[in-house]
Amino acid sequence: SSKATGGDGSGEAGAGGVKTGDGVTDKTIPIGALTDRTGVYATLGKSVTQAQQLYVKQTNAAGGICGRKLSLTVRDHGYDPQKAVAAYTELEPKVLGFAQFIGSPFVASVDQRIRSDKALVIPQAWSADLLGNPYVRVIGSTYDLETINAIDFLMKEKGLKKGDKLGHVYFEGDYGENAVAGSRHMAKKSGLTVVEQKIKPTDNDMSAQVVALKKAGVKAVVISAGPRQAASLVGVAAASGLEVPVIGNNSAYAPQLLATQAGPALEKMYYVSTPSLPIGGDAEGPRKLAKDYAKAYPKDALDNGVVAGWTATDAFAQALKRACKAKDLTREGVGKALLTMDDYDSGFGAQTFSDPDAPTSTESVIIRPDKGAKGGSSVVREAGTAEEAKDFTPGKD
Amino acid sequence: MGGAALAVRDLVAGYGPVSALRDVSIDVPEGSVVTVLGGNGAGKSTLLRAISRTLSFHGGAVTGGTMTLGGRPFDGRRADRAVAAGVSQVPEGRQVFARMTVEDNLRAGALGASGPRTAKAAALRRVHELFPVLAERSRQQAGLLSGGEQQMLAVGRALMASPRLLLLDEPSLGLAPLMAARIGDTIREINGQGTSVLLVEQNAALALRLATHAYVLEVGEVTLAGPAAELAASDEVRRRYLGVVDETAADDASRATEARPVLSRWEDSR
Amino acid sequence: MTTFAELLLNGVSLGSVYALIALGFVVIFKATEVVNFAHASLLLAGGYVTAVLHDDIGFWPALLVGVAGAALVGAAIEFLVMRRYRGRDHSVLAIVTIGVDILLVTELTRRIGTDVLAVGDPWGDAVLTIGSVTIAQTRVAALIAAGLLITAFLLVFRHTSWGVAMRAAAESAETAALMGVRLGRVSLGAWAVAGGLAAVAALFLTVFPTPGLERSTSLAAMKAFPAAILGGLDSTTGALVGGLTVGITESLATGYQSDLTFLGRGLGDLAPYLVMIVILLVRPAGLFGTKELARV
Amino acid sequence: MSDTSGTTVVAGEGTPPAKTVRAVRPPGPRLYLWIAGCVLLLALPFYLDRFWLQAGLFAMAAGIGAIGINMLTGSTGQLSMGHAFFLAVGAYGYCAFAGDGGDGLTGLGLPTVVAAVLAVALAGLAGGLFSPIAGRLRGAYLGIATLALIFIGQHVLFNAHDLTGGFNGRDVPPLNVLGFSFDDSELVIAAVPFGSAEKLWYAGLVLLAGCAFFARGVLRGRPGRAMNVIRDHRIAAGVMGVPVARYRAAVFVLSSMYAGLAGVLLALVFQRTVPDYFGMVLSLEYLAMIVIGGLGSVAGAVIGAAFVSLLPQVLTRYSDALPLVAESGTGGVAPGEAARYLYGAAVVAVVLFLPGGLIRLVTRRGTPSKHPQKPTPGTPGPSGEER
Amino acid sequence: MTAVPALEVRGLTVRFAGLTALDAVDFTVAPGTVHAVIGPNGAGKSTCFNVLSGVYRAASGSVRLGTDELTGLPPHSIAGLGVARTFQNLALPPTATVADSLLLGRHRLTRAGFVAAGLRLPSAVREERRHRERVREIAEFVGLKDELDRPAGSLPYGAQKLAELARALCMEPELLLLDEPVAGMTADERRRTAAVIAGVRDSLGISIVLVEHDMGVVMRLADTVTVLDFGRRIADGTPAAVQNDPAVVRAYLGEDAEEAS
Ligand SMILES: Nc1ncnc2c1ncn2[C@@H]1O[C@H](COP(=O)(O)OP(=O)(O)OP(=O)(O)O)[C@@H](O)[C@H]1O
Ligand SMILES: Nc1ncnc2c1ncn2[C@@H]1O[C@H](COP(=O)(O)OP(=O)(O)OP(=O)(O)O)[C@@H](O)[C@H]1O
Ligand SMILES: [Mg+2]
Ligand SMILES: [Mg+2]
Repeated sequence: SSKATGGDGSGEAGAGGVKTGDGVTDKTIPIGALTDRTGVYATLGKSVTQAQQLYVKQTNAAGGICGRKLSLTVRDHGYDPQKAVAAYTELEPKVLGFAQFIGSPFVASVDQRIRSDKALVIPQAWSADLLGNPYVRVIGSTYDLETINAIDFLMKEKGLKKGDKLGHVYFEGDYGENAVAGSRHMAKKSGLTVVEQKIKPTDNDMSAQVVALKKAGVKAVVISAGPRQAASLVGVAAASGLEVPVIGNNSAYAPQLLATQAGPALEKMYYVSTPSLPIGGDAEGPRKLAKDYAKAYPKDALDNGVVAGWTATDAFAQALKRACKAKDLTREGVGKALLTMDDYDSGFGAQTFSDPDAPTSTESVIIRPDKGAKGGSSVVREAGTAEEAKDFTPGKD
Repeated sequence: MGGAALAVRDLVAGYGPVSALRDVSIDVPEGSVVTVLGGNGAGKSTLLRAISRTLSFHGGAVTGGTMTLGGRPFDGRRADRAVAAGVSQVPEGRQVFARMTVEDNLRAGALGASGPRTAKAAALRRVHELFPVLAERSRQQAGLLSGGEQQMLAVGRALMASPRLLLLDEPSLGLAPLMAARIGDTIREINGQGTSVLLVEQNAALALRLATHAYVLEVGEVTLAGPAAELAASDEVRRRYLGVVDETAADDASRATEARPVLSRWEDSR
Repeated sequence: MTTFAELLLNGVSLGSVYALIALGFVVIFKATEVVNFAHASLLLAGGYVTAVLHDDIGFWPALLVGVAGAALVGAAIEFLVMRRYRGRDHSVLAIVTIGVDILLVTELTRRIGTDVLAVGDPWGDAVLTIGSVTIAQTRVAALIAAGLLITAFLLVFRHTSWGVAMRAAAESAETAALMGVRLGRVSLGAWAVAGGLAAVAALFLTVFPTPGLERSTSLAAMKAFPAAILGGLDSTTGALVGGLTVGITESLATGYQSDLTFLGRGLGDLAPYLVMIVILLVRPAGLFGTKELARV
Repeated sequence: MSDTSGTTVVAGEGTPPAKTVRAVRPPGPRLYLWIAGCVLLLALPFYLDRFWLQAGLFAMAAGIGAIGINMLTGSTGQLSMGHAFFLAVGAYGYCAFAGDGGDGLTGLGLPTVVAAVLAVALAGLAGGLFSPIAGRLRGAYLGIATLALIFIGQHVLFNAHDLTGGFNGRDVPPLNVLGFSFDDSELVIAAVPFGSAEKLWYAGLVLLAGCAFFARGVLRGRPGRAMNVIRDHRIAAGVMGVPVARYRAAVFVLSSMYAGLAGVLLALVFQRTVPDYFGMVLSLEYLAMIVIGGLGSVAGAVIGAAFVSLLPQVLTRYSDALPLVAESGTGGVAPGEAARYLYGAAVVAVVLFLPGGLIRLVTRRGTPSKHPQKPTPGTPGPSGEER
Repeated sequence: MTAVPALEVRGLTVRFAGLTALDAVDFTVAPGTVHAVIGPNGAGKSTCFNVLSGVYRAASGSVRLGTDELTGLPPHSIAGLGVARTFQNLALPPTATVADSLLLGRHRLTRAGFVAAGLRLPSAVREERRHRERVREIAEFVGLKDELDRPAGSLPYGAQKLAELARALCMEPELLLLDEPVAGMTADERRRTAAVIAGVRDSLGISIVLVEHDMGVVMRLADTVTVLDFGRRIADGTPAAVQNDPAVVRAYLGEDAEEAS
């Protein structure tokens, strides 16, 4: 039988005396990407995937890593658990690791297998539930931390104070519920009352929510939902006289919104808490990426998904480079190399990989929609970590 | 409105592998009543469906022969064309629109008619006159009518189109004797106004009384044809379609029972 | 109290949009007895055409073209797909519409990509203030449009032969053909009309309070299911009443979710279905639907 | 023999719900075909890699669920769009019964086989609770009413955190039959490492075969005849002595139990249950399965299940090689999109051009006219009455 | 031979919105006789059957079969008491084979449930075999033996009517309700069907209630006749007496009734 066990080549020394295995040959380093191009996270999936493809292209053009070319195999699961698990099953034996995996429930569903397969997975989901598996590494702060930092911003700069009511509109699911954990923590620490409004990704009209928040008398609102919901919320709030600052998580904003009716209101009262510098930033990294991406994909918008995709691939590549130095391109080798990365910065913010149980950063940047800026946003508060976030262990609220 | 002559020549039709009509030729002269007799499965309904172009709905098709209506070729392919040409049919088994009201059923009957509004109103009045119960029940769902009432509705509906050629498939099915006689009168009256009628009817006595010409169809072929009175006098037709006289019926019944295996009672063996 | 009034008004306005979507379902069901799962893609198609064109030719012409375009798509579905089916089973046709929906939604979302397209409507984010209660002008427009269209269809169905032909064709194709009904035309017409209605509904789904048309806009079509059913699948009045019921239920369940936490949060989507179940238990054919016949 | 195997994927025989009296066949080429098919199915785990085995297992689970929904929708004429709910009840029920509470979620820690049986029973119970509605409604109304189950299900799955684990779902304890564990602990047979997929493959085959066998018996026997007449003529059914509402409810329960079993098997394959899976799309897929395979037929359900659950996976796997696929960034068709187009087109094409379902390709029996020569007048016929 | 119970209908009244379909109707069917119910269209004959078989609820009145009260029972319970019927408009699933339709008639006499049928328990297999045998006998009796394997929908109308009759016989009824059994048949076929009905009465000794517009058949078969008009009983008696009743002639037969049959 073809499946009969024999030497599978793992751990053998290959070209340049580098230990290889897990699909890595003398010519290529295969990396997987489990994305969503046709489901609910298609917007994110497209940006992330294209950024990653761009990265791989550029890296290979510059000679590759460790004398080998990177090859990115993309599978679109359309946010369908069955397809996602199938795609993981298909790619896992062929790739060294995954630079992309969208949908934290799906990552969770193969959690056990990732532990035994030992392949590095970088999910494009920032839920604290993903922490704790040494092979699943979330890059940037998790939603709860992001939310804590956001509320910290509201309190420090937008007049939210102890005893106030804070509205929180959030998606059902990993993202929203993890974010709410952050505001609950903040409420406890800072004496706020959280007025929760749970919604579904299919809800596009936030009128009823605004009425409810108005009734509760909130002084500020956090939104952990999609860009549409944020735009609707801000638009309705502005129109119906609920004039309070609104802040969203990273995923709750897309520059495309500026062209819609809600544009002016967004510019006036909306802020976003994000783990990385916006792609429109002035620093060199963002500027170059923005230029290259716009050149490669002239039709597509620059959004934070591009940053996320780029950063993930870059972190993976850095780990590969270190593993190459240690002459071990196996999964274990990459895993070990990753743990040594405590000073990594892709140009979008510093990350520390040395603690496998923690997110690589606790910092958030606060940005605001800005029609004038490239990428549609500009920074209002530089990267920083709220006091309350420091004694907070993500996922252990 | 006036009638139209129908001439069917060498019609061949069937349902997939099942052949139902073989070389059937039939003439319905302008302004006449022609009846087709035949046992179950003889192909009478198939003939009418072939004329009204509804065979395809039963998985059947015409595979040969020609038809003319009023002298012009009548080989249009769709049922609505046939209706537009003035052919209207009372389908076998009533087929009222069960969930629509009686009123709407009648309106549906007038859909294919091209006449002015007033003509339709007049048609409706006539139908109501003919079948007062339809006026009484105009807001009732047709499916809730009694069997005979549905039959009246089916006939009334066909009359709404003021056709030139009326095809009737067992119009007296399930009607009380009095009402069957009234249908007979109606057919005569419509015909009197010029409409040609092709009548398929199990009540052969009634049919032969109404018709000028008659055909007997057996297993897909015309076996007898001629003036209605002549056929009514023939032994074959008398025995098979008109029924024997009452006195022998009882014998007949008892003879038949003797002839067939008697059904024993079911004794549950448990 | 004003909160309640505001939620109620909000529900009514939201419900009018659902009613428009439900009306599209109802038209196709009335004419063909098919539950149309492709309605979502018709919505998206209508909205897309309007959104893409408004910059160049202005809002009203764009809307007109959008309505026509969606009607064309609807007609094309009927002509290219539905008409080709030779069997009689309506549930099979419902499955076909699922396939069609997959095709169309994939194509449209590919075109829309990651964009959020504004439709350039004249109402903007203006609101109408009645006492202490505010309502978006777009929603007032939706309410008026839904009211007008539904009344219009009610009259058309009742007083023109088209309505009779449609119901006749739905009940029995053969007998309808015997009445001279042109079956192809009737169902083509129904699909085209449903398409046009979807485009109008899409307009109101993509204007203020929502930011614009984007790939998931079509998901709102799901809300029209309980609306159409609880009103009665073959009733235009039912579509209106059903739409409003769903809108109000959703709005109240959302607005008072803090008081209903024992049921879990996020009841807004579930509540209309619960109301629907209760209504169906009492009236198995919906509020205005034609009752099942029970005679032999 | 032909009756005992449910591996109808290779079945050469039609499964008319209505049994025709048939002479005993002499063992012919058909028998050898059967044997070859069975041997092939048994040998596959030695050759296929995990991806294909897993895909096959998904198909088997879908087959079980589809058989169940086909009994309900195809044979009894009761449309259900809420089947995903019962799959969820089965999957989560199994986890809750078998789980040991180690992950902080409610778990009774029962032996896994007992848990599986109880999960199936629980799904049946859930179906039974719905019977006031299942017994009263018909057609599209019932279909959309059952849609409510999906929304209720999703709501519970996301909110009853202690039981379901919320959005992230919960781990599925591996099946353990008399000490033999269907987990990833490796067992080597003929030099082939047997992981969970390989082991479950056989469990899946046995379950599917058993389910198909049972369903065939039901459909060809007394209950099947009663179900068909309920579909075709409800009032006549009552007059013939069939308690219509009770039967409808019973079939609903039975098909829920099939769905529950499918859910258990799916859970075992997934190794973790997540709520997103049990949504409306899944329900619609099950409907598509039976329509594509052939309404009312057991073999049709299995074939349809294989088609619907394998096609997207195959298309995704080979998406890069599909026609029309363009380079990323050119605005052309992405591989995933191409796969969706093909899937949608396949659904439309199969239904349009094979109105009786894929089963028609397999069976060559004469097609009885679908059209009543004399449709029952007055009372709406089969199509009118049931929708 | 267990005694067949008598059927007693007393004061039966059925109302639909704004319409009294049956108005205090009384009649008695003596055991083992053929009792005809005739009347104009819409007189309430089928409605009466619908009440007897449990499809409709009566507003008031009672229907007793022996000691059992039928009003208020659901259709399947009434079937369980041995009441079988045919339908004025065919109610035969068109795609099922004749054999299956007849076996369905055996539903009340068989036991196999889901589990027994699914697992093919020996009891179920045995039961199936026994009842198929009986179905064959009955098919032979009505003359459908050769059509058993055909889908019912492909049979000519007359044969389908016979199949319905056979299906009712398969229920081994004690009371058989026939709603226009010979409608749509030629004279020849009518005669044959009438013979079958007479054969049923003679060989099984069960009671038969017959609704029919064909006066020839009614006269031949009926022992007693009840005439309804607008839901009221207008006459009751022997066929000969009823046929000459002026009220019946006026309301139902018309002056030239002889010719019509
Ligand atoms: N839908 C069908 N599919 C297959 N065969 C059919 C179909 N309809 C009719 N037939 C066959 O065609 C032949 C002619 O049938 P048709 O209905 O025309 O007879 P008919 O003379 O109208 O009989 P009846 O007196 O019963 O109405 C019969 O043998 C019948 O079995
Ligand atoms: N479910 C119902 N709803 C409303 N009216 C009904 C219903 N069932 C019967 N009717 C009416 O009751 C009256 C009696 O109907 P029934 O069917 O008993 O007549 P019938 O004597 O059998 O007539 P036919 O000889 O025409 O079959 C009819 O006028 C009919 O329209
Ligand atoms: Mg006929
Ligand atoms: Mg009657």
